[in-house]
Amino acid sequence: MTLETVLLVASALLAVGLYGALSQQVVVMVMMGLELMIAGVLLALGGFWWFLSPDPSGQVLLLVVLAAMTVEMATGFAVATLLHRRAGSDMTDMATELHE
Amino acid sequence: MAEALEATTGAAGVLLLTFVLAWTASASYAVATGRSGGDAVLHAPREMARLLRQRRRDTISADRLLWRLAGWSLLPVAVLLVALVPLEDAALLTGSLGVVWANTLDILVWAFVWLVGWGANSVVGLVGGYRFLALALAYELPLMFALVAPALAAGSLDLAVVAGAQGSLWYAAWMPVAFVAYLLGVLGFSVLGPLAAPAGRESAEGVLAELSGPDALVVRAARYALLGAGAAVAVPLFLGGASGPWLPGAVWVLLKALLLTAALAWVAGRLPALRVHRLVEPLWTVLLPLVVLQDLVVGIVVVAGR
Amino acid sequence: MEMAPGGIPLAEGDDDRDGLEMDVLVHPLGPLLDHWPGGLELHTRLHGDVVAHVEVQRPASPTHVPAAVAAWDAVARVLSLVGDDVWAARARMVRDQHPGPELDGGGGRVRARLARLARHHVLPHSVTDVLGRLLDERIDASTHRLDDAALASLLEGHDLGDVRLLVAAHAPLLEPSAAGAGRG
Amino acid sequence: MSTVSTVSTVSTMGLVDVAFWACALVAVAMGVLVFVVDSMARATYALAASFVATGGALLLMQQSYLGVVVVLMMVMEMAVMAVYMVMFMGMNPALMPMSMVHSHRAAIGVAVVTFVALGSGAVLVPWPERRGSPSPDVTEALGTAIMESHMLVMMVVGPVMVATIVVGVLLSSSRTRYDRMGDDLDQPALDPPALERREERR
Repeated sequence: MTLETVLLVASALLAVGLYGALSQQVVVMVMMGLELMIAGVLLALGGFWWFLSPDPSGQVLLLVVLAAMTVEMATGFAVATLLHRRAGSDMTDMATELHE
Repeated sequence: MAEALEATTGAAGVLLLTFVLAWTASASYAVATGRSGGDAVLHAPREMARLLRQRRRDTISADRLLWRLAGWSLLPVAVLLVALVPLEDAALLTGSLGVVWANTLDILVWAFVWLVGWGANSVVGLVGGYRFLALALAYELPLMFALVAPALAAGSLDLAVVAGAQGSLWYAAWMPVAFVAYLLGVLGFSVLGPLAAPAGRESAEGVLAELSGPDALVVRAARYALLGAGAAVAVPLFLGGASGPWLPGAVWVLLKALLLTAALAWVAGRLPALRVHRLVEPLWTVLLPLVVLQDLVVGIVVVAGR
Repeated sequence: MEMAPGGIPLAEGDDDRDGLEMDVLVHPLGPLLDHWPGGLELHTRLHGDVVAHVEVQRPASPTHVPAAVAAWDAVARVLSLVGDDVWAARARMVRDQHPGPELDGGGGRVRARLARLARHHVLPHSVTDVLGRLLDERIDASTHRLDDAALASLLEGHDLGDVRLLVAAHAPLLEPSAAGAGRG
Repeated sequence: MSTVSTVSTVSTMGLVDVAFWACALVAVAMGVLVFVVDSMARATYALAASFVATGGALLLMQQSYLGVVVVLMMVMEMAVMAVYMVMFMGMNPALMPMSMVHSHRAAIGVAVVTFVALGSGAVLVPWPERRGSPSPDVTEALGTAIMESHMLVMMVVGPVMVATIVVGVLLSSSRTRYDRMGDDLDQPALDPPALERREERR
């Protein structure tokens, strides 16, 4: 386990998440892609912290990323529910049409 | 080599303890629901024999992988919870974050109970799963804040340290709200007693409805094992851990765990199951603020005592 | 496209209170179910766990049970359904003693328990209400029958669990009368 | 579990390596499975497994508290997410497999390019040497940091979380307390709101 391998795994997670966020049609699946990306970021930050400068401030940053993740999810679900009520749709494409 | 042997005997001990706790819980629950003493004690082995011989029955288009996986994972969660409990001064799984691990394990129950309901592809199972999650959100937050109180008072998340920090005055005595909230959470994640609505009889046993044979056996056993495991974790958290006169510490831990298991299971068996919407509102609007207030009181006591 | 893999129709959406997809389910209740009047069948449409639409199908042949026995049986069933086994057993004991409207001690205690459960909202108000009237014989079970439409409108809009409790409580009023036996 | 994180890193390097690669493999494989499996329940729980493995990797880097919290939060979140999947998916893909993707190839292309760019960066950049060493109790150090030197961070995160709860409830609920308890909030709450009774009240 070195910084390079940790970062490699983190970028793999990020790439998979990016694929999902770009390709999925259902809002909840898009959010799963985003979640995977954030997991990648979390792992990379954890790696940087452990292998570069293991002081407490880095951990605080990780905690903030984790908090951002929950905010993203909660708001995302709320917006998805709202969209669903308004348009009866859960697809990102249809949400765009709604905008037009 | 000696280390490996010690770990093996430790693991065997934890398995045995989980088994005994589950049996105690089941017998006490059976007594509370009106069975006679001997009948109640034999209830568990009888059910075991019956369910082991029962033919497995499947539902149409069930997600068998997730369904079975979830059902068989509940019992290991209970075993891991018991493994966290420090017997004398160390547990099988020691660590500085015992309290957080206990919380994480009880969260795993969320995933498994929901999947047991969902996986069967049956209406009552799904309804049970929905009910469980609604109830879980409501009991989990008071439970989490209840876990904060002893950790705050002891200044540590290590269960052994929390147990050791209680002198003659157990945390259960001066943190009654946290203790009650914790026990309610235990009933919640073992889906028993007043919080049994997700497996309620009025919804044909909800998440348990379609289980049969050995699958039904492990899930039913896991409910009692989880109750026993939750009670066992309460011993270092609220009941002074190994402290007690005359007897060795480990015996005290076992004794307290068994007594609390029996008492909790008896109370759970006596109370009717409450409908979910009857529970959710008081849990959110009454119990949660009370537990936060309890944490505040504990915080003030800790700061004042410095 | 056939939307019924394995012969079970897929869940769909409906214009219901939550407006969500995939929570409309078709679910039969009965004819053989624990704590359920024998032979009664309900074909329900559920929104999540709320019963939105009920179609009733009844057994053809009436059974002749004395009103008081039927009422105490209903009490025992309701108590069993909420998991109150000790008191359910006591209610069954009262039933087996062929009770009349004048109560001995056992019946009185069960009724006190019912009142307590009602006060704490363990049981829906309508359930304890109808049980009380049946026990007092303020409803005559032989004339006050619930026909299919009345039963459906009674149950629709309630949670699946409450529906079980309501059916158990109204069971004495559901028996087909001799006149209606042929309807099916 | 937590014993792993206390294993000294020098003497058992091999074991930690094996554990790390196992976690890494599970995390990425489960992440891929999220978008491969037909069933939404399987997708959510694959994501949960991926997160548990990520948490495991964090545990191996001695960040026990964050590792545990990642596992705790994500399992909870995925259990709730499964309900959202049931609510929002038009049909049940568990029973009727179908593809719900758009611009599939482009997305794969972007993902591969991203992985190559980030991955080569990770391998090729000459990372500096480690400065300082972790405090003996990382969890305690983190707690002290939050409550002392970095208190401002927590003071911001707290209100943001509360705001999220309020926003989430406001956006997503169609019923308000006026629906439940009447215009003057003085009627007994209707839960679950019986359909006809609700209409009567309107």
